[in-house]
Amino acid sequence: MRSMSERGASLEVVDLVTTYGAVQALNGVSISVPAGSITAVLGANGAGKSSLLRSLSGLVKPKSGKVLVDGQDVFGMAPEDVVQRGMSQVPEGRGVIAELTVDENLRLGGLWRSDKADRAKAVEEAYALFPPLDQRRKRLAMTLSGGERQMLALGRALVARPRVLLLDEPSLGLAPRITAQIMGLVRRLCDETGLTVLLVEQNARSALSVADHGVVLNLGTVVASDDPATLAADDNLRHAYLGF
Amino acid sequence: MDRFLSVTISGLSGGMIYAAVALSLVLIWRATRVVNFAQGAMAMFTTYLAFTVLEHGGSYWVAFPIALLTGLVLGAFVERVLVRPVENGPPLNAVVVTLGVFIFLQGLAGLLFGGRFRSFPAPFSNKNYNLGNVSTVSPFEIFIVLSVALVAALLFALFQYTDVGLRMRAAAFSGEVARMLGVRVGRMLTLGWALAAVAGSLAGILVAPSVFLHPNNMDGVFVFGFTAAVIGGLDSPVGAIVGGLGLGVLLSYVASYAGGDLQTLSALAVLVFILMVKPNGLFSTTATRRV
Amino acid sequence: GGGSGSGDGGDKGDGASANVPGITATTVTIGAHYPLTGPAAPGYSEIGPAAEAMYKYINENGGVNGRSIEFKYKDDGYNPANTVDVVKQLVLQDKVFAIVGGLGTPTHSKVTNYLNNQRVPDLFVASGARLWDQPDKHPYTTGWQPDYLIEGKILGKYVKDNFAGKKVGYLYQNDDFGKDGVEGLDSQLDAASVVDKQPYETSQLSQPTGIAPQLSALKAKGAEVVVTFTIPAATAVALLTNAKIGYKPQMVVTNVGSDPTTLTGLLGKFSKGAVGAQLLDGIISDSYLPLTSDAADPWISLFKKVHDKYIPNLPFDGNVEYGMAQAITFAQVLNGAGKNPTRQSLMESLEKGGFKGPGVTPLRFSKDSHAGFTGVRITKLDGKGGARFLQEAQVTTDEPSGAIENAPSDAQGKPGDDPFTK
Amino acid sequence: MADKPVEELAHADLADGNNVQATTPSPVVGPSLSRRGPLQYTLVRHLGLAVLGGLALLLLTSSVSAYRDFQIANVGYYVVAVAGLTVLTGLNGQISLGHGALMMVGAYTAALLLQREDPLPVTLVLVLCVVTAAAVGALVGAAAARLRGPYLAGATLAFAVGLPGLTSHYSGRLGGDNGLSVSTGPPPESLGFDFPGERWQAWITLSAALITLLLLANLSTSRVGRTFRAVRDDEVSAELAGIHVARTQVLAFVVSAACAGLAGGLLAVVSGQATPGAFSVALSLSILAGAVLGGLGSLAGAVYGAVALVALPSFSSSTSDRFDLGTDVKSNLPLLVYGALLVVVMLAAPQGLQGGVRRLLGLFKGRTPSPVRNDSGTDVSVSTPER
Amino acid sequence: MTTAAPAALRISDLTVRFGGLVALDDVGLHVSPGEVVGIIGPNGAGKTTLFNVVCGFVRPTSGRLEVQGKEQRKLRPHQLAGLGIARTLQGLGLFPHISCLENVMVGAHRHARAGFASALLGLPRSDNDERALRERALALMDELGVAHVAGRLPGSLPYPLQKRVALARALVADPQVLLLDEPASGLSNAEMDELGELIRGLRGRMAVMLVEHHMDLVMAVCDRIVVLDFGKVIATGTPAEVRTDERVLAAYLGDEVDATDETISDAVDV
Ligand SMILES: Nc1ncnc2c1ncn2[C@@H]1O[C@H](COP(=O)(O)OP(=O)(O)OP(=O)(O)O)[C@@H](O)[C@H]1O
Ligand SMILES: Nc1ncnc2c1ncn2[C@@H]1O[C@H](COP(=O)(O)OP(=O)(O)OP(=O)(O)O)[C@@H](O)[C@H]1O
Ligand SMILES: [Mg+2]
Ligand SMILES: [Mg+2]
Repeated sequence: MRSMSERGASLEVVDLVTTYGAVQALNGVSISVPAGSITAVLGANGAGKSSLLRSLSGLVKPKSGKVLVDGQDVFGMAPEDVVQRGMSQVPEGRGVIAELTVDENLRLGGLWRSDKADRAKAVEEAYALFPPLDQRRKRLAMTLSGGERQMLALGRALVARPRVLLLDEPSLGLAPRITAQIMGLVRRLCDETGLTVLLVEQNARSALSVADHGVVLNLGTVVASDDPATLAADDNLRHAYLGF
Repeated sequence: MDRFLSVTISGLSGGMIYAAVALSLVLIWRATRVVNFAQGAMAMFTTYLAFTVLEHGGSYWVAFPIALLTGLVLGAFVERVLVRPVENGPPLNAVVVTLGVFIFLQGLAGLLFGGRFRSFPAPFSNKNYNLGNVSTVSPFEIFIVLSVALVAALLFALFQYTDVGLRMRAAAFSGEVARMLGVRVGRMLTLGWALAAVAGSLAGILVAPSVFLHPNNMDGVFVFGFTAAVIGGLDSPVGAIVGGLGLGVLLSYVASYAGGDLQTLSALAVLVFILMVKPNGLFSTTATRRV
Repeated sequence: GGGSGSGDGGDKGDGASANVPGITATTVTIGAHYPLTGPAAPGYSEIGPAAEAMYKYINENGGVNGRSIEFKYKDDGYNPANTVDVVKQLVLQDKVFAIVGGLGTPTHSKVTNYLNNQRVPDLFVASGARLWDQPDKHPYTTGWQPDYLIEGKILGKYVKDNFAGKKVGYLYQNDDFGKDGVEGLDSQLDAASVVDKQPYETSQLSQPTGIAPQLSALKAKGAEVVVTFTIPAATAVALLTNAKIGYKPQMVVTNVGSDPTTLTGLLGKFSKGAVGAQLLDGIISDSYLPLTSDAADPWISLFKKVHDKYIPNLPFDGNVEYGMAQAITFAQVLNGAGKNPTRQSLMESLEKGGFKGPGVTPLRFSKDSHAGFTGVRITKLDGKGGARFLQEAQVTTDEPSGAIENAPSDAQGKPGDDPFTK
Repeated sequence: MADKPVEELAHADLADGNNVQATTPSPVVGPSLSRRGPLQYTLVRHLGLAVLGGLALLLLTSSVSAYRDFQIANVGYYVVAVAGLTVLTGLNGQISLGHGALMMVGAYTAALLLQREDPLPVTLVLVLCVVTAAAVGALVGAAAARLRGPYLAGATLAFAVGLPGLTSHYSGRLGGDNGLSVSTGPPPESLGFDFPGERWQAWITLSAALITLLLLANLSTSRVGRTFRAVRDDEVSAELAGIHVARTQVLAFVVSAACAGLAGGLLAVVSGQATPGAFSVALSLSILAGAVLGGLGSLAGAVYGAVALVALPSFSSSTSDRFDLGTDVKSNLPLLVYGALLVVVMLAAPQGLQGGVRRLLGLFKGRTPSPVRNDSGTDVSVSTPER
Repeated sequence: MTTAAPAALRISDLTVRFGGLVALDDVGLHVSPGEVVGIIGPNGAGKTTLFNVVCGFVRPTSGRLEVQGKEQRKLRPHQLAGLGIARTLQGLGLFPHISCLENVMVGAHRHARAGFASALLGLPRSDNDERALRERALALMDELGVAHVAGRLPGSLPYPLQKRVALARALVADPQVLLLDEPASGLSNAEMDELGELIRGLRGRMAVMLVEHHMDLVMAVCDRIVVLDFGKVIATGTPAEVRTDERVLAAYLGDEVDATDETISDAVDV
């Protein structure tokens, strides 16, 4: 699906601290995601998962720490610059631009890239991936169903041809079959193109099923970091943080 | 019949001015979701700058681009320095800031250029051509129509067909999502204001020969320009043109056949009527999903 | 520095000047309100500075009875609510001796009751409405300029006498100014000769279409003489519209809207080449003051001197002349109020009358009349920004039926008649 | 909890989301549950405050000069107008650029009634101002309920521009551009022979302002106020909760218009006139500016805003009076300073003056902007985009 | 389908078109009092649209809607509360700028008695009313375990708590029919279990219509399930019946149902 020249990049997070006023959302988080692999970030509600992704992508200014994409520090960069370093985010809860059409939303994803021909190609690939979108190209995104919007958000992130993809609860509101497909797709992209993925999921089970590595957050701190099977087998962890 | 024709024609050429103001408001609305109450005052101010050039012996064709250029700079400046800090606050804060700018610019213009009426030249003759014994349009009016139509067409194309236009709209609708997609939202907002101010300046320099130049010369034009924009649908440049022309003709008919005192009331009546039928203006997209 | 009087209305009887608001041993403080900003400001905003300049000149010549005149004028933006505010501020806070030259009918009519209740002299309201001449009801209020009815009558008679048999149309502002003027015109002209009367709104002037509909209508009706009660901007718009639609009637324009300097300024750069001051050629108008273009007139040269000294940045036009001429009349009235003027003695001085100043028609203040000038003199504009008088000054009364008579020829005074205008 | 009512006044009517209380976790239970005795009644608390305020104002008005009293009288009717608008815009989320025209309705009502041979008592006249303006407000509100954001702004602006046109169309009755003069007679004799008229006027407008604030405070702490806020925040959810959105919006408009009508009547009484020139678009815009400057949605803010509307222009003109400047500069400097002040206040105090006061009060509470998830799932602080 | 008591909600022959798109195609279903009915189907199948028709947000192109046996022709959303219907939205739909307690109190407004006049005058009648609403709201919030956040703004709360507040706002009206649109999205498995408990507790008290993509939850709490695909009802039946329906598996479930039984170690090898 993508040329091999655009290899995935490794993501390195060191001691990241993020606060909202008095609320400490991230308390020195360190995570390392090797290029071409999937790391699942798990944790209860309010653990700081979304805050982690938002801090990485620049939507929230982190207080201190380091964020390295392929060794390049993107800490504290504006989101528009982070995107250009090859790291894209699918925000929690869809984040499509309701007043634009499906097609415009998708095209936006690739606008920052200079390769026009490939941009168009990437949009068509997204349509191929999500047929419901293909049938609704000219419709305003606000008329889409919840699941269709989620597809649009995902498709749009892929149009950017990111090297690192930050997924915040991609299965939110998706039918089980689509969820399975998407997980499969993410896995395939990693395997085939070397995409690097940081995957936040409520649904720990399905996240761990595709991930190469798992990290558990609680109150803004990493409380566990291991391979999926070990995490899933840890009863304490499961009861305390993963809820299954 | 003569009279009807000439009333219609003068309504259309006046309407073109409203269209230009409406266009500038539509642009700012599309670009930043702010209604710029300072638009008229900004146009007035740049027209004064053009006037100063003329005073110092400059030619109209030097003054004209200078007005548009300073409009560009002024628009960018106001957005960057004054509106930017309140853009993320409650929406009405930006409105009050633009009100402040509006009052400030009127004061500044009075202070720098004096309060009195100034005449402002038209670049072409304003004597009507005669068709038989019907007096029709003047070369200057043709110039008005052409220049506003050109600017409108360019801006429409910019928004609808170019990447920059798409970026600008994305930035306006949802700044945060747009940034996440690599759009330099700040720049887009500034660009939107700058372009809008150019359209506004165009209106200012085109209307000045008819209403003279003074610190309040755009007040009335602004109000009807805003009305036109709302009638057309604030999101639609085409709507701005149609709204402007329609309003111009209407006002001309009312002044001619019913009396000038009914002009504002009839504008109100038409506005209310149209909004009752189409609450988001004539050219709005109606497909909205609420849940 | 203001007055030292404590209570308001503390000017009963002939008490010492120390107790009179606005009066000190060396100064007399007076006030006024004008639109200095806002849509009504152009032109009118020059009057205050011009009057102030003349007061400064008078003060330099020793003032009036040894006191210098301090003139505080404030901006009301032509908003009557603001007028009430600034006038109260002048009376209560600045403790002015009198209000002199407050401008505007809608504005000033809202403070006359207050000023009369407070017994504050309210002289020379800058408006040609007929409201100010009611000595019974408003003993402290007076007009100054001729009212629009009188002007309409004299213009109407001129048209009737000189354009007999021609079709006449009116263009007038849809308010008291225009309507009073029309009443005056109608009292003189045969109804049959008047083919159309077109009112316009001032709000139209700020729209691109302007008053073209009205002029198209007059043209369609075939009016050969168009008499206008228009403000200068409307006159200019009318002239330009006529040029645009190829309409060439004889224009007869009220004094308010015919100041050549203002009009030349408005028409000057209007359009490349073609138009400009020459559009003014042949316009009939009227005036009660000397013509600003008449450099030989001693008053005009005095005004010009004062203008060049104090307010060189303002154009030397009818508004400036208006403010200066009013200032001179006030100085004369104050002079007549004695060494220790009181509000009462000021009004008495006024009602004694007999003032001769720049005016070319007589100022006829008396116990029964607070009207001021009661006549005008017909003028004709040339195409070079100048004008000349056509015939003798005429006076008439407020009654539509009142006869129009020639004014006495000695109505005008000379600079230097008063010590302070040397 | 003795200081509770005072805090309530400071936070006026618990107006808006971003107030300190709402973000602080503690006081779960509203005031009246925890209170015993007479203070548990809203009316008692608010009335008590109004009486205290009235006494303070009595002292104030009696100790200043006549001109200051006149300015205070002006503040009084501005308070009424701004408070009414803040209910509409702050609590209910509808913008109006047409309140100047609604004030005009009140002013002309007052003028026409007071012009009659045997005029009605002023109080009754003011009540009738409220009634007529409310009726007009119902009409405008019914149209407005269909409109949102800038469309509403445009329509109400056209209303503000259009309505004064009526006066020249019916110039016989309404006096055209010159409008109508109003005379309200001297203060009652019982106050003494030389009781300043300005102080009497201040008393009239301040009483009206206190009553207005009292009623609006009652309203906004009640279920009706909550309904207003719910509609402002999310129309769809409000409908689902059984709220008739359009009717609520009309109601808010009527309440607000009634205030505007009262303010207009008071203006007519204070400045002795009803004139189209006094009710220009500029008035509508400055009332809105007052509401935003003070802090939208807060009644205390309405008071600050009204004071600012009187004080800022007066301040800027007296400042520029102090210098000996050229004519053009002298006439225009106040305008320039006023415009600049509007911008500066907005930049310095985005939550309005009331927000500034709150911030001072809550300095140690560490108030943070509260994130709010909107429909598209992105976080926005404080404002939801206009729809 | 001929029962003595009328269905809490009955929909027949319902069709909704948006331009060329058929969102609902001749749909018929009913919910009996006290019954929990699940509506499932792929994304875009028309589930939310179905709710929107019931709530009066969308006018059907054709079809019939009955509430408690009475046909509703021109239903407007604000009438729902009066008809005893409450709904949660697919998003959250909380009022962002008022406290959680007030959010819930808004839901209880149908129980209020005092009118505009007593509110304006601040009469004790209005105070009493407020107190009653507040007590009612707090009681329910307590029941749902959110009483401790009553004074906070919704936006400052974790998502699941916000969802509960939204649910409390719907429940506080004491509805006879409750429409839940994806109440479990964004919840962890444990929280989902709690939600399941809660919904089960509602069974018998009111009719519930549940749109959800989390099959464990749907299977666990529903008496009956209706499956939509491309706007058509493709299956109805008990959870057990639906779970094994060929068409449902193909259109919607994929192999998710099996996956619920898989252990993680199995899944990792996929
Ligand atoms: N903009 C904000 N301002 C203040 N506090 C915030 C903000 N965003 C998040 N928080 C708080 O920070 C903490 C972490 O929130 P975050 O959204 O990162 O959690 P999460 O793990 O993504 O939870 P969820 O599963 O609900 O998405 C929570 O306590 C939350 O209330
Ligand atoms: N107002 C509208 N205009 C146009 N199309 C619409 C509108 N509302 C819904 N649709 C379309 O109707 C279809 C059904 O939408 P609906 O929201 O009911 O789906 P859903 O079953 O709730 O899906 P999801 O599980 O993804 O939330 C979708 O394809 C959607 O795009
Ligand atoms: Mg999250
Ligand atoms: Mg849905």
